[in-house]
Amino acid sequence: MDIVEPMDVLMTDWLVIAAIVLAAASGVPGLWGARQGDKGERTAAALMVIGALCGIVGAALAIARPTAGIDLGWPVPGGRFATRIDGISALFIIQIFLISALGSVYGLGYWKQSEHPRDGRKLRLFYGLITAGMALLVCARNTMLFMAGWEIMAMAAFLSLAVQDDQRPVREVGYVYMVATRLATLCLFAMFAVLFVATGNFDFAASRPIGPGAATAILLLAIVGFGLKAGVMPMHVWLPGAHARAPSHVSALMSGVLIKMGIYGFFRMFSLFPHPPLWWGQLVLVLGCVSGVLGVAFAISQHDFKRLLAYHSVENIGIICMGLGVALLGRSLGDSTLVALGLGGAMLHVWNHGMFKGLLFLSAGSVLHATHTREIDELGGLGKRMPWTALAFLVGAVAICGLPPLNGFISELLVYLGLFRSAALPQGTIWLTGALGAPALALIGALALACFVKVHGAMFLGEPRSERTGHATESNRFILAPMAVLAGICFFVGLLPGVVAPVLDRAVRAWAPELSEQPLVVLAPLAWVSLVGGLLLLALLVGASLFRRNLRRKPAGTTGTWDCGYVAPGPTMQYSSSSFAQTLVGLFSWALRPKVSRPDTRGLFPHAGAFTSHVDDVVLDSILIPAAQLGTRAVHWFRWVQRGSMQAYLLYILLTLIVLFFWR
Amino acid sequence: MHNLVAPLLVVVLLFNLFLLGTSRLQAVINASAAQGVILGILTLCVHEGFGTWMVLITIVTIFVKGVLIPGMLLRAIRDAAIRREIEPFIGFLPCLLLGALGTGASLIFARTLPLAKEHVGSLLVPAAMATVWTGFLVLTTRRKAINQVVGYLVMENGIYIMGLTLLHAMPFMVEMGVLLDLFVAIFVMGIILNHIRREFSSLDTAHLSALKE
Amino acid sequence: MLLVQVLLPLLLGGLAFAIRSNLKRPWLLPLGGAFHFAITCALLLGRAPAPGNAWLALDPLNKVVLGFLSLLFFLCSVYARGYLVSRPNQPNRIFTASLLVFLAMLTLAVEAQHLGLMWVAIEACTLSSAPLIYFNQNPRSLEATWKYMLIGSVGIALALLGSYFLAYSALHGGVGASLFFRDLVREAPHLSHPWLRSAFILLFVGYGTKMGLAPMHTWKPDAYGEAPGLVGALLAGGLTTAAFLAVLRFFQICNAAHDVAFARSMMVAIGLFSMAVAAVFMVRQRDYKRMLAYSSVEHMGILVLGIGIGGAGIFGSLLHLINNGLTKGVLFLAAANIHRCYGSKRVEDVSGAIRRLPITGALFLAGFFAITGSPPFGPFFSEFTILRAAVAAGRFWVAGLFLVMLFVVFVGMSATVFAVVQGEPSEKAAASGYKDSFFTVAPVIVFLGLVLLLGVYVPPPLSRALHDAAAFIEMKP
Amino acid sequence: MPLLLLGIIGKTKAAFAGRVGPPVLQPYFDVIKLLRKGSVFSRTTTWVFKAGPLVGLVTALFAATLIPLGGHLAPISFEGDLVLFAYLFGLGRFFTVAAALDTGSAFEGMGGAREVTFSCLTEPALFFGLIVLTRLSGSLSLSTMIGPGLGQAWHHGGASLVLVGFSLFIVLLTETCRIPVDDPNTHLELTMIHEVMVLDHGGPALGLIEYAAALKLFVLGSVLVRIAIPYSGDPWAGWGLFALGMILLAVLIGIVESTMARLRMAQVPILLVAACLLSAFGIVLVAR
Repeated sequence: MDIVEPMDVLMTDWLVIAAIVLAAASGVPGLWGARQGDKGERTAAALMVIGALCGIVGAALAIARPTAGIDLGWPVPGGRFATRIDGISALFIIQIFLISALGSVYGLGYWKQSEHPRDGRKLRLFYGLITAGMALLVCARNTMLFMAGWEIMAMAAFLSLAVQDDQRPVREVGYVYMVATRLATLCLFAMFAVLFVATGNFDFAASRPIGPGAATAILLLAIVGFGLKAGVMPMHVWLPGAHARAPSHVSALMSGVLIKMGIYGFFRMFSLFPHPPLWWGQLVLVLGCVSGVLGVAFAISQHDFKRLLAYHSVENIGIICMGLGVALLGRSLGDSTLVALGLGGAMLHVWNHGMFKGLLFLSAGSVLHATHTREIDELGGLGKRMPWTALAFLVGAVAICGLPPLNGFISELLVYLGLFRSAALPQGTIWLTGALGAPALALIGALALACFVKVHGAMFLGEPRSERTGHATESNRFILAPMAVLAGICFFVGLLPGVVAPVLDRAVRAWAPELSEQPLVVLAPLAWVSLVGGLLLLALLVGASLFRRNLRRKPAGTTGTWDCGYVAPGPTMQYSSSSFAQTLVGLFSWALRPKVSRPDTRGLFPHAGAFTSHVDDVVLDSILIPAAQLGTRAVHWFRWVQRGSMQAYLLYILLTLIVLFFWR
Repeated sequence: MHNLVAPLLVVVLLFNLFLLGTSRLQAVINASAAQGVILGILTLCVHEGFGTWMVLITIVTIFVKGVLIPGMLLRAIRDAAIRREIEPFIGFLPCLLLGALGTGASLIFARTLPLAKEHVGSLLVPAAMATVWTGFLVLTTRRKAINQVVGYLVMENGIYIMGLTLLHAMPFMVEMGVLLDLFVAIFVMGIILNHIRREFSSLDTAHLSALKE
Repeated sequence: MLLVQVLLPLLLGGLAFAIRSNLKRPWLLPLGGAFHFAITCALLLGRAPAPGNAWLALDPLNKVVLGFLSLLFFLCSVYARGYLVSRPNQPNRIFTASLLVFLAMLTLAVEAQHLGLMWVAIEACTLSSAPLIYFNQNPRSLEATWKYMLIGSVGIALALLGSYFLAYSALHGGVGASLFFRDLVREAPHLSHPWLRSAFILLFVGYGTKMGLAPMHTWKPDAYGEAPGLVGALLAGGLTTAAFLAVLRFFQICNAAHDVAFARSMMVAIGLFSMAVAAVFMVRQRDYKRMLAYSSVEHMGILVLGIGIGGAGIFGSLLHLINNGLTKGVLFLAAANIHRCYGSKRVEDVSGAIRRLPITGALFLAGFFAITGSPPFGPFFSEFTILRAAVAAGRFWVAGLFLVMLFVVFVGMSATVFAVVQGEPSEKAAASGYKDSFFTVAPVIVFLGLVLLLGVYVPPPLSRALHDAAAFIEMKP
Repeated sequence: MPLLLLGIIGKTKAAFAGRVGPPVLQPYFDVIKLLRKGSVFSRTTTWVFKAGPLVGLVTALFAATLIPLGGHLAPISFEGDLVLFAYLFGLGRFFTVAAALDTGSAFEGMGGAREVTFSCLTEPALFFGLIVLTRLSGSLSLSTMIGPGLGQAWHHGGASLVLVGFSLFIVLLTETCRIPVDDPNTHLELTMIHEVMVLDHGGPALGLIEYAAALKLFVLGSVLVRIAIPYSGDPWAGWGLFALGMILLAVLIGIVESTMARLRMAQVPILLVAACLLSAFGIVLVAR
C-alpha cells in the first residue's frame, strides 16, 4: 500500500494532464476531415468525452486523496511546470470537464458540420482549446503557467465567438470582449509582478508574509482583473453581448464555467492571506450585493432571452461574491463557522450555477435552433411544441430562483446562514453588512423569480406570438440528452446535499488551512433539507395522482380561455414579457434608464402607434463608449505632429538634442 | 602655421552667417564649397608637418567638399532652373539672429567642456558646434530640397571640424570613411534629387508631404 | 571566417548584376541567406574558428544579435524569392544586389569591434537600404526614401559627432587614442565625464534615429508603409537591431565608467515617450502597414525602457529584441501578402482576410496576439520580465505607465487588425487571382513557430547566452 | 381553522356594512362544493396550469409545518428553516403565476405580474423582520425565534418588535391579497391581483386555491400572533391564547378592509417600501 500510494497519486495528476491534452487536441483531427461529412465532429465529441472522463476521474481521485502534484522544470523566465489539484481545483476541474463534454455532445446536434460547413471545424478546435486552457489554469501552481492557461482560454473564447465574424454585431461584441479581457490580463500582469516582488517566487504561495501595501495592491488588482472576467457589476460590460451572440453551447461554457475562472482567481489569491483586514470582506460583500441586485434588475428588462440569461450570470456571480465576502469576514475574525458557510456556499453556488445556467443556455439554444429568434415577445406556446425543452427550462428556472427542492436553494441557504450568523455577531459594526446582505439576497431571489416566471411563461406558455414560433418542433436527441443530464444533477444536488458536503469541506480546508475544521453537515441542516425536499416531491406526486384520478372520475371539458367578455381575443393580446416586467423596470428606472417611445394617443381618433421600450447596458452604452469616443477625439488632436513636413521632423531631432543636453 | 587656425575658423563662422542670410541658391552652394576648401586647408594647419597621407586627405577633402558635390548641386539647380530660395519658414533675419545666438551659445557650451591642453583657447570646438547648429538651421528652415542638402553639407563640415580636434587620435581609414560616406550620401541624395525633379518637376519639399497621418 | 561572412554577400551582390533573368536572379537571396546562416551556426556552435582580430570579433553581446539577424535574413530571403517572382514585371536587379549588400554591411556592423568601423557599416546599411524602399518607384515611395535618407543621414551624422566626442573624452582622459571597444571599456574609468555624457547623448539620439525612437521616429511610418513588406521586416528586425546594439555598446561604456544614472533615466524617459507616441498614432490607424511601423516604434521604446530599468530588465529587453524581431517578421510578411492580394493597405478596402487568405489571415491574427504580449507567445515573457524589473526596482509609476501604454496600443491595434481579418472579403479582393504560395507562407509559419517556441520553451543555451550578454553589458564578470 | 378566518373576516365586514352576512362556516361550504364539481380547462393550457393549484397548496402545507402553533414547537424545525419558510411560498408563487400565464389571457398575465412585483418588495421586509428576530433570539430557527424565548426579547427589544409587527402585518395583507392592496371580491378584473390570476381555474382546482390562500393567511397570521402574544407556559393555555389571537387578527383584518379603501396600484409599492423601512428601522433600534 505504502509503495502503491505515491504511484497512483502521481497517476491522478497525470490523468488530469492527459485530459487537458485530449481536450486541446479534440478539434485537431477534424481539421483534415472533409468539409462535409460528420467524421470530424464525431471524433471531436468522442475525444472530448473521453478526456472529460479522465479529468473527472482524476479530480475525483484527487478529492479522495490529496495529490503530490507535478513540478517539472519549464525553461522560460520564471516558469515551472507545476500543477497540483487541491479541493478547490478539483471542484472546478469536474465542472469544467462536465459542462464542456456535454456541450460538445450538444454541438453534434446544434452546430452540425453539414449546417455550418464553413466554421464548424474552427469552432470545435477553439472549443477544445477553451476547455484545455481553463483546466490548465485551474491546476497551475506557477503564475506563468496560470497566465498561459488564462490567455489560451481568453483568446480561444474570442475566436470561438468570432467564428460568425461575418455578422457585424458579433464583431462588435467580440471587440468589446477582447478589450475587456486584455484589461483583465494586464491587471493580472501587474498583480503577479507585485506578488513576485512580495514573495520572491512565482508559486501561488505566500512563502513570506505579504506587506500591507502589497496586499492592498494585490486585492485591488485582483478585483479588477478577475472581476472583469467574472463580470462583477461595474465590470460586466463584455458579458451580455458575448453570451448572447456566441453559439449556445459556447455560451453555456462561457457562462457556466469561463466566468467562474475569475471566481477561481479570487479564491486562489485570497487564500494567500491568512489575516485579511475586515474591510476586504465587507468590500467584496457589498460588491456582491450591487452586482446581484443590479444584475437581476437588468435581466428583467431584457427582451432577448440569451441576453437575459447573461445578466443572470452577473446576478449569480454577485451571490457567489456575497458568500466569498462572508468567508473573508470569517477569516479575518478567525471564525471558522463563517468561513465554512460562506466559502462552502460560494463554492456550491459556483457549481450549481454552472449546472442550471448551463441547462438554461442549452435549452435556450434549443429554442433558438427551432425558432431562429432571440426575441422573447415573438415566442410563446412552445410548451406544447417542444415539451422536453420546456420541462428542462422549467427545471433550470426553478433552480436558478433558488427554490426548493432544487440545487440552487442549497447554496443560497448556506449563504443565507452565513449572512444571518454574521448579522448575529456582537462585534462593532461587522454585523451591518450581513444585516443588509440577507434582505438584498431576498430581493435578488424575488426578482429572479419574477424574471423567470416571466421568461418561462412568455416563451413556453400561452399561444405563439409569431408565425415561425408556431411551426417550431422539438429538437433532436443530441440536444436533449445533455439537458437531461444537467437537470438530473440539479435534482440530485438539491435532494442529497449531504453527499457533496464533504467535498466542500475539503475545498474550505484547502482555502483556509489554519482554521479548525467545521464539517458543513454539522453547520447546515442538510439532512433536514433533503428530508423536506423529498417529502415535498412525494406530496406533489401523490397530489398529482389524486388530481388525475379525480379528473378521470369526472372528465374535464375544454373551452377557450375566459376572455372577460372581450370580443376577439388573439395571441397578440397576451401579456407580453415587457409589459409583465414594466412595473419592476419602473421601480429600477433610476439604474436601468429605459428608452421608451410612446405612441401619440391624444385627440379623438388617435393614429395607429407603437409602444417600444428598450434597456441598453448603462455602463457600456452610456459611460464607456462615450468616454472612449472622447478619448479618441483627444488623441486625434495629436495627429498634426506627423504632418509630413521634413523640416518639422528635423526640428524634433534638434529639440530632443537641446532638451537632453539641458537635462544632462 | 598653427596660428592660421583661428582666423580660418572665424572665416568659417562668417560663411555660416552668410549661408543663413543669403537667398540665392548659387551663392549658398558656393559658400558651402568655399567652406569645404577652408576645411581642407585647416586640416593642414591643425596637423603639424606634412605627412604623405595628410596631403592626400587635404586634397581629397578639398576635391569632394569644394568641387565635386557643389558641382553636382549646381548642375542640379541648372537643370531644375531654380534660382533663389523662396522665403524660408522663418524669415532670413530671424535665421541670422538664431545663427548668431547659436554661435554665442556654442562658445558658452564649449566652455562647460574641459579641453585638452593643446586645445585650450582654440576655437575648434565652438566653431564645430556653431557650424552644426547652422546646418540644422538651414535644414529646418529652408523649403528647397537642394538647400536641405546644403544644410546637411554644412553640418558635416561642422562635424569635420570637430574631427580635426583629434586628428592624431583618428586612424586613417575612419577619415576616409567619413569622406567616403559623405560622398556616397550626397551622391545618393543627388540621385534622389534628380528623381524628385522628374517626379514632381520641382525641388520644392512642399510636394514631399503626401505621407502623413 | 567573420570576414568571409561579410565578403560573401558582397560577392553575390556583384553577381546579381551579372545574371540576366529577372526570375532566376532572386535565387541568389536564399543562397546568400543560407550560406550566411550556415556560417553563423558554425561560429556559434564553435565548429568554425572565430579569430577575434582587432576589428572583427565575437563577444557575448553580438553573438546573440548575429545569430538572430542571420536567421531573420535567411527566412526573409526565402520569402523574398517568392515575392520577387510574384512580381516579374518589376526589375529586381538593384533590389537583389542591395539586399545582399545590406546583409553584408549589417553583419559588419554587428561584428565590428571598432567605433569608427561600426559607424561606417551602419551608414552603409542606411545607404544600401535606400533602393529597397524605392523598389516600387512611385512618387510615394520616392518621398518615403527621401525622408528616410535625409533623417537617417542626419542621425548618422550626429552619431559621428558623438563618436568624436567619445574619442575626445578618451583623448582628454589621457588614455590611449584607440577606439576599439574593449580598450574604451577597459579605460572607461579614466574617461572625462562631461565629454562622455555629451557623447552618449549624441550617440543615443543619432543611433536612436536609426532605431526609430520617438521623436526621431518620423521616417518610420513612411518608409515601412511604402517599402515592400519584407524590407519592412528586415528594417524593423535588422537595421534597428544593429542600431540598438550600438546604443548598448555605449551604454556598456557608461556602465564601465560608473556614470550611468543619467543614461538610464534618459532611456526610461525616451522609452516611455516612444510607447506613448506609438499608442497615440495606433488608435484609429486606418493603414495597417503604418500601424506596424508604429508598433515597431513602440517596441523600440520597450527595448530601451528595459535597459534603462536595469536588473532583470536588461535580460528582458535582450529577449524582447529577438521576440520582437521574429514577430515583426510574421506581421510584416503577412501584411505584405494581404497587401498583394487586396491591392490596398487601407482598412476601408481590406476585410475578411481570414476568409480570403486563410493561412495568411490566421498568421496575421496570431502575430498580432503575439506582439501584444499574450501568452503563450514569446513577447509575453520578455514584456513581463521588464514589468517585473520595474516593480522590483520600485518604479511603480514606470510600471503603471508601461501597462497603460500596452493597453492603449492593444485597443488601437486590435481595432485595425480585426477590421482587416474579420468580415466578408470584398468582391474585388475575391476576384484578384492572388493565392498563398509555399515561398510566401512557409517562412511566415516558421517565424510564428519560433515565436511560439520562445513562448513555451526558451532553449537553455539561448537563455545562457542572453544572461552572458546581460552580464557583459552590466560589466558583471 | 384557516377557512374559519375567512368566515370571521366576512362576518366582521358584514357587521360593519350593517348586514347579517353569510354564516361563519360559509367558506367551508364553498370549498367542499367546489371540490365536488367537475372541471373545465382552456385549450391553451398545459400541465403547468393544473400543477399551479396543487403546488400552491402543498407548499402552503409544508410552510405550516415549520411554524410553532399554539404552545407547541413546530413539527419540523432546524437552523435556517426560516429561509425554507420564505422560499416555499416562493415556489408556490412561481407555479401559481406560471399557471396564470399558461392561459395566455391578458388579465391573468396582468395579475401574475402584479403578484410577483409586489412580492419583490415584501420579501426584503420579511427578511429584515427575521434578522431582527435573529438578533433578539440568537437563533436561526423559527420555532426558537418566535418560540418561548420571545418573552424576554420583548423586554430589551420591544420597540423594534412593534415595528416588525407592523411591517409583518402589511406583508400579510399584501401576500394574502387583502385591502388596501387587493380586493378579493370586486368583479372588475382590471383592479385585482390574486383573483384575476385564477380566473380560469374552476372546480376542484379553484377549491384547492381557495384553501391554499386561506392557509397562507393562517400561517402568516400565526407568526404575527406569536410575536404579538409571546406566551410561554402551559401549552393548552397557549393554544387558547393562540386561537383567541387568531380570531382577533381576523377581526382586525375585517376592520381594516371595511374602513379603508383600496390603494391605487401605483401607490402599493410605496406602502411596501414603507414596510421595509419599518423593519429596517427595527434593526437599527435593536442594534443600539
